[in-house]
Amino acid sequence: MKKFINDPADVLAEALRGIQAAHPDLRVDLDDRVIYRADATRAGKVALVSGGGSGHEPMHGGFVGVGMLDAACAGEVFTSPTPDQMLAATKAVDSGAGVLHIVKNYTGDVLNFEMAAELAAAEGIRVESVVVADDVAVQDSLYTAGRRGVGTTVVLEKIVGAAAEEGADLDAIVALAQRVSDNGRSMGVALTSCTVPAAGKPTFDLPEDEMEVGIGIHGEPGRRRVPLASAAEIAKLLVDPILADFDATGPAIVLLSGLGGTPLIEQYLMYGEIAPLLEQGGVEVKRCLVGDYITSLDMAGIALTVVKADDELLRLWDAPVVTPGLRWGA
Amino acid sequence: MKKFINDPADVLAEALRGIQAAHPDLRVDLDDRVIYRADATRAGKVALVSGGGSGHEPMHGGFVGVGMLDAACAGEVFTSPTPDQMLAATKAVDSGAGVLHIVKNYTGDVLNFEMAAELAAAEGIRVESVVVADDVAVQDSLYTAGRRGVGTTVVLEKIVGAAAEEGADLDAIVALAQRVSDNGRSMGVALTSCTVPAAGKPTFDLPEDEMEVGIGIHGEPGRRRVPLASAAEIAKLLVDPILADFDATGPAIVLLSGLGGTPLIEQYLMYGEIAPLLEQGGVEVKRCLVGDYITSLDMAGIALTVVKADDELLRLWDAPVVTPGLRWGA
Amino acid sequence: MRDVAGDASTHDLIVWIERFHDLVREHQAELTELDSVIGDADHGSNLARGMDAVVAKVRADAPTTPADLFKTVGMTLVSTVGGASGPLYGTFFLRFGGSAGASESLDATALGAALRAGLDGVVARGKAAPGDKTMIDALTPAADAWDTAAEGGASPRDAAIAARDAAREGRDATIPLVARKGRASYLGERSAGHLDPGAASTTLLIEALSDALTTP
Amino acid sequence: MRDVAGDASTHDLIVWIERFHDLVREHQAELTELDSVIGDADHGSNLARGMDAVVAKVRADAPTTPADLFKTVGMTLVSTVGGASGPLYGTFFLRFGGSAGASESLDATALGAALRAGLDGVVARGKAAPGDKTMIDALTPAADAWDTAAEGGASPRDAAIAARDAAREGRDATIPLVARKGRASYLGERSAGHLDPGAASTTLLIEALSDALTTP
Ligand SMILES: Nc1ncnc2c1ncn2[C@@H]1O[C@H](COP(=O)(O)OP(=O)(O)O)[C@@H](O)[C@H]1O
Ligand SMILES: Nc1ncnc2c1ncn2[C@@H]1O[C@H](COP(=O)(O)OP(=O)(O)O)[C@@H](O)[C@H]1O
Ligand SMILES: [Mg+2]
Ligand SMILES: [Mg+2]
Ligand SMILES: [Mg+2]
Ligand SMILES: [Mg+2]
Repeated sequence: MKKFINDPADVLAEALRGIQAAHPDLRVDLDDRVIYRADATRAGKVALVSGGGSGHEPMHGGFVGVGMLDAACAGEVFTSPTPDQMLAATKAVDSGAGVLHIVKNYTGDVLNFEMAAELAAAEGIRVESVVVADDVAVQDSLYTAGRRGVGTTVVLEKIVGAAAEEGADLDAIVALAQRVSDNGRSMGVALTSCTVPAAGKPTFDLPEDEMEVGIGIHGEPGRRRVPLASAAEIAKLLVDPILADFDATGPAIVLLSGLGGTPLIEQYLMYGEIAPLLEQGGVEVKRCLVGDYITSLDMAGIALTVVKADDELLRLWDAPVVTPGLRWGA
Repeated sequence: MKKFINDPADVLAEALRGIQAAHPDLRVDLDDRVIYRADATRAGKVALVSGGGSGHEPMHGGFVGVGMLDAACAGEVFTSPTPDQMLAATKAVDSGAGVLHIVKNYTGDVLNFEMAAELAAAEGIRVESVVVADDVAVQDSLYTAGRRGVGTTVVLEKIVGAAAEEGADLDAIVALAQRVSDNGRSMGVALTSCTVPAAGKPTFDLPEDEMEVGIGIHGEPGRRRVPLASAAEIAKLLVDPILADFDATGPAIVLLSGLGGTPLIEQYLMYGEIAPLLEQGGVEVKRCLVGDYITSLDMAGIALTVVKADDELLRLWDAPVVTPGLRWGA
Repeated sequence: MRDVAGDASTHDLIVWIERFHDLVREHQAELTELDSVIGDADHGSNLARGMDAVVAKVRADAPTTPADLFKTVGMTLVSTVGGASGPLYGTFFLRFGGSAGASESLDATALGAALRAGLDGVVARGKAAPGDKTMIDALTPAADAWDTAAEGGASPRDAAIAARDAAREGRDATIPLVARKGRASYLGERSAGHLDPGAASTTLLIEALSDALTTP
Repeated sequence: MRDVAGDASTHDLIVWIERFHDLVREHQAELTELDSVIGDADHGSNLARGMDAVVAKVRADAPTTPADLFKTVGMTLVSTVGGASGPLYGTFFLRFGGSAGASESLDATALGAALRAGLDGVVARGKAAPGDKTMIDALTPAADAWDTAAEGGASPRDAAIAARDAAREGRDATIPLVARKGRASYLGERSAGHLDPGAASTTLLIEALSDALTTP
């Protein structure tokens, strides 16, 4: 395993130290493993807490700051944080206006956030949750764990963060979060596995001439393994299932995220293939991001997210944001 | 070779198409392979032109925009662009106030920019050049090609871009650029080779238990191959040669850049190791960036840059910048 | 020490937990390996981290009733594991302890009831049904076998052996299943043909119990 | 067609360029391989891209004098290759053509002078000295051997053969050298033990010339 690490058991603790050193705008609680905005929540502002397993950086810690999250709980690599962390974060950021938990739809994340919400409620804090489940690679069904939460989370955290900054109340925030969540779809593909530090070797073996389609962000194999294809063909594998899943026509925010091991030149090349396909499908790309926003350790792969966005969502998207991972307008 | 590409010969052309699609603030000349700010150079503003081989994204195209470059010429992967491209860019952005060429010290870059400057001068454009040569892994000598230009380039483009935006004249810009260049030092290490698309296989083989120290950004082997070390040991391998090379005490801007295949969690972990070493060495980190800013295709590696910065350089660093790769203050 | 009827003392239950810790440590790589195939390669490290914390806490606290013991175990797992298994294992032990209560020694019926309570807690939290390819596919047959044995008058030791055998069968029966819960469900049909890591680890849990009750 | 004395016509020189193109194509992977070891793995693709453009242009333009031909070759290389080899090869041909001029046919002395002018251009641009482990380590002995042969009254064909042999020797002599110019210099002592890719490609250039002048 070739990684810039010391003891695999210390990866998270040491990465958090680096985040703290690099970002004076953030306050990192190294014991609870929570990343906070350095300033306290403004009275009356709804607070946003997210979190999840580590290995997806910049998500979520890199999205803490003005106009986005108030706190992010960092779990072990690919392992949801614990209710204790979430409770500590929730208590620390609540200004009395309530707290939104932004949860990606994984059993672990859902269960731990559920427990945390119960504990916070018991302490008199009003907590609401939104669960993002946008990965079209996974069949949606009442009888399963449902879809994974991936790229839409980033867009949601930005938009809802802007609304919270503007002073929207918790009910409005919940409704807005649900709206973004309902309007987002994602699809990913991987050329290589990633290596979980504690495991010490790639999660799966992928021959030189094959790739995994319908991959998540935890190094799990995808829905199917197919022969390695050209960028043009892969673009179709990403775009088609999204367009097939919902009516994507109209204005949208698009996120094309590398998964950690894919250089930007390839991401741009892929975006060059994807943009015309989206246009042909009636998607009007109003805003777009290309880069590493939600990753899967060192996986060579890429994931596309399309979030339908009306004028209000676009306005909130454009509002100022100051975080390590997303910054504009200030 | 596992890459998101079509024909290896088309990588650059297709990546440029993606950049164009992703960034309406930029204008991409697909024939000349130059990335421009969409708006014309303001009358009286000195224009900044950089460029180099591709495969280092976001550098340089990602640094075109308000407060930074006016144009970036994109060469083939790891191959300096040609004088034609540079001449076209120079002519397009000159507002009459002259043009600065920002050149990284590689024979190809220097020779091609030299030819371009001669051609531009013949057309009556005032062109000056600054050559960045900051890589302490390479011994500095009058009898060799000298040091490679790496991370200081990013810091220079930001600072000089701010000064140009403020209206500094060409002489002042040249002096400022030289000052940044003189005050920057870099050092890099690689855990894996990268794969040049046209070559189709890794540039060098590196066993599972070894790494290359003193690496550049073109996949060339480093100064020496040593056993794979811990993050703590690698941090010393990066910091020590920089501190040994010049008096780095005092305020500084620090850039820790992933080389393309290194996930952010590892970069932060490394920064957690590096920050205290810099502090012990008397470096006061006033500003810092951690992320992929100057890369080497899909290489797993990391490079540290320290640029000594007085109040004026810090003020220019903090000035607004709106580019795909660096953005703040607007 | 167990009494003549072989009822379980708090000490026996601490031995259970210690034994489970040993088994998790022993099989950590194997559990992570199973989780690599149809999950995210962390089940072994998750449980190892949690059980390390559990034994440290139990050794320091030296709980004197099953209720105390399992509250410590459950809370420690909830706050150190994370992932799906943290809340699920945590809930299992919290409910187990709630059922076992403060009694000094537990007979086969009481242990069976506690096991059932733990299982019900896991189902209530995780909403999995038998056949979904999760830990309850090992736990459910184990609890059923325990009850049958206890109803027939078996000692805790014999009930545990029956439960262990049933857990192993249930675990192996997860192999052909297509997962409907947990991460493996994302793989759809590709999840078939592989053992569920949680079913493997809960089988270790029941094996540990049987070990604890059979060693003198 | 060559005249009785074997002087080179513009046509011969076009054959040279075509032949160089063929050799570059044939050895493209090998050149990139050499550049992988002590450079950045692009020398083969750089020259192939440039020479592809050159032959396309030359075939379209059908130049009638050496001056025209080499201006096209040089300018095309400068504007399509980039890297170190673009300006260096470009300068070589521009200077070569400047020396050869508009004469319809070149004798051994004129060709030698053109070769020397090209070499001097490369040195003026790249500031490399012999022994720095660059293309001039093949070009310099080639030009020297040519001059010696020409002074001794050799035909272009025989001078080219002498130059080719000298280039090959010069190329091989780069192996033990520690590079002082180009990317290989970044490797310091590690650059020793490997052939310089530019010396290899310029040897192909001289080989192509000898081929062009020896085929009837
Ligand atoms: N809804 C559920 N109900 C019961 N058990 C579940 C459920 N979801 C997952 N599991 C169990 O959890 C195990 C995975 O645990 P672990 O790998 O530690 O967590 P994660 O899936 O969050 O990485 C699975 O093998 C499965 O047995
Ligand atoms: N200063 C120089 N003078 C002469 N030849 C040089 C010089 N620098 C480099 N070269 C030649 O150029 C070759 C490399 O060319 P190429 O790989 O195409 O360019 P780059 O080094 O920019 O990738 C080297 O092998 C060497 O022979
Ligand atoms: Mg997990
Ligand atoms: Mg090159
Ligand atoms: Mg798991
Ligand atoms: Mg090269």
